Amino acid sequence: MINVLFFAAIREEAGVEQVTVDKQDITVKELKEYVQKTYKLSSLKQTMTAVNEEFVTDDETIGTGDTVAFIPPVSGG
Amino acid sequence: MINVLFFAAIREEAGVEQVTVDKQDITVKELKEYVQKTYKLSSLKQTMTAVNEEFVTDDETIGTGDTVAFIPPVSGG
Amino acid sequence: MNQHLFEVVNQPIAVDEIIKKVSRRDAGAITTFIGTVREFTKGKKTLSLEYQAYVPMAVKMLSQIGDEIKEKWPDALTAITHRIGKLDITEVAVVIAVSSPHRKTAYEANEYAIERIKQIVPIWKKEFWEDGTKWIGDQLETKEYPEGKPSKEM
Amino acid sequence: MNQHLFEVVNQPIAVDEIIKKVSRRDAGAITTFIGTVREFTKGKKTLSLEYQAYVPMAVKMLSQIGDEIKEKWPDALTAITHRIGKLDITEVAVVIAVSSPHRKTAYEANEYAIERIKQIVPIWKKEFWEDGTKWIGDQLETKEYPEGKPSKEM
Repeated sequence: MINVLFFAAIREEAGVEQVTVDKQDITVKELKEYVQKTYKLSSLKQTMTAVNEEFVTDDETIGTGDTVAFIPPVSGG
Repeated sequence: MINVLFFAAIREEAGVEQVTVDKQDITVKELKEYVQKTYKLSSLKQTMTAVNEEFVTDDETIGTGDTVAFIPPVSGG
Repeated sequence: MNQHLFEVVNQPIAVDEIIKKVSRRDAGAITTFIGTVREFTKGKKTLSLEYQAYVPMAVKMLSQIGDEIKEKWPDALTAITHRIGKLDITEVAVVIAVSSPHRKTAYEANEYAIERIKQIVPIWKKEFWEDGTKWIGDQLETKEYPEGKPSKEM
Repeated sequence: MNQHLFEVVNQPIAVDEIIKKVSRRDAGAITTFIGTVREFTKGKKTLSLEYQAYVPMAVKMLSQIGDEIKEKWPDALTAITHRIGKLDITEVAVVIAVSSPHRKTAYEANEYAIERIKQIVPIWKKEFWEDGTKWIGDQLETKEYPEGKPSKEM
């Protein structure tokens, strides 16, 4: 089980803040593809990813129990 | 009559904040020499001069009624 | 202590409180950056803003920025508070305070902090205009991308 | 208006008040510089400070710095208050606040202001140590001398 968090425009597109995906040992890239298809998101290309609050690359493998956040380009400050 | 103002270390050396000098149409350089001798000041070389609150050079001529301030290197901020 | 120096809050920020956090006997200079909600951006009128954050990670990243500053300018002390939620024009969105013995460091470290916030801290703003709304993406005013994560997308 | 933006006072400075003076709807960035009394300077312990000013000229020069900033950065708005009299360690001696639509200007103009204060504003500080006192002269941290009066003595 992977805990997935959405923010900003992606959250509005997905219509939910958080989902649980029944997968494990997949890469960020694979999860992105799965989530994009499942929630009909326009694109996750510009989107960075954090696993357990740390930025990771698309090659990172996600384990069960991990929290994955998709981070669109930030605009704080 | 020229109104002369002293500040900081010069004020302490002179022992007064302000004096009236009975001169006119003299240059800043001449006034400096006069004041230095009269009040036994160690040096006015590092000292800038303002006439009526405007910085001037040592060549500036001072008229009667002018207010002259000797401005040692500043240390505000 | 870091928890206290770096915060994400949903209430108005008292600038004085942030300044107090970095005030100390061996600092002669304190700089602050106060980011406020501006009415016009590129000619377009903003009615209000909403900030959203991935709060625990945002606090962590603010704290990381503090660590980066400590490494680059060992005698600087930094505090950052970012507000989230709905904000009106002129309201304060972020306050960065940096103290140091000498002023040069206080300016440089402060500017470094705001640049890094706009790169790595998961906070987003949504603009509300008369004719719509939008979540804003990358608003970096600089073109170059300093080293450090994240690497390319921004 | 300039009278209000540039002041020399003999009471504690409320930083918030200075920030308010430059806060406006078209400014997204406000920077402040807060100069405080530092305990140690070059290893020597300061007990307290006294600032003295040629008040009317100091206000005029602060206002001139505001004009210089306006010329260099037309969309910046500056307010400066300098305190005089006896100050204890950590007390605030000067506050510079600059607002502008974009942050780069707010940082640059603010730093310009403190550099110019240390060049042209007739204010002096006297340090009180355990073993004596001294009126301090030129304390410019930079070596170069930007153009403008005064020319050579500092």
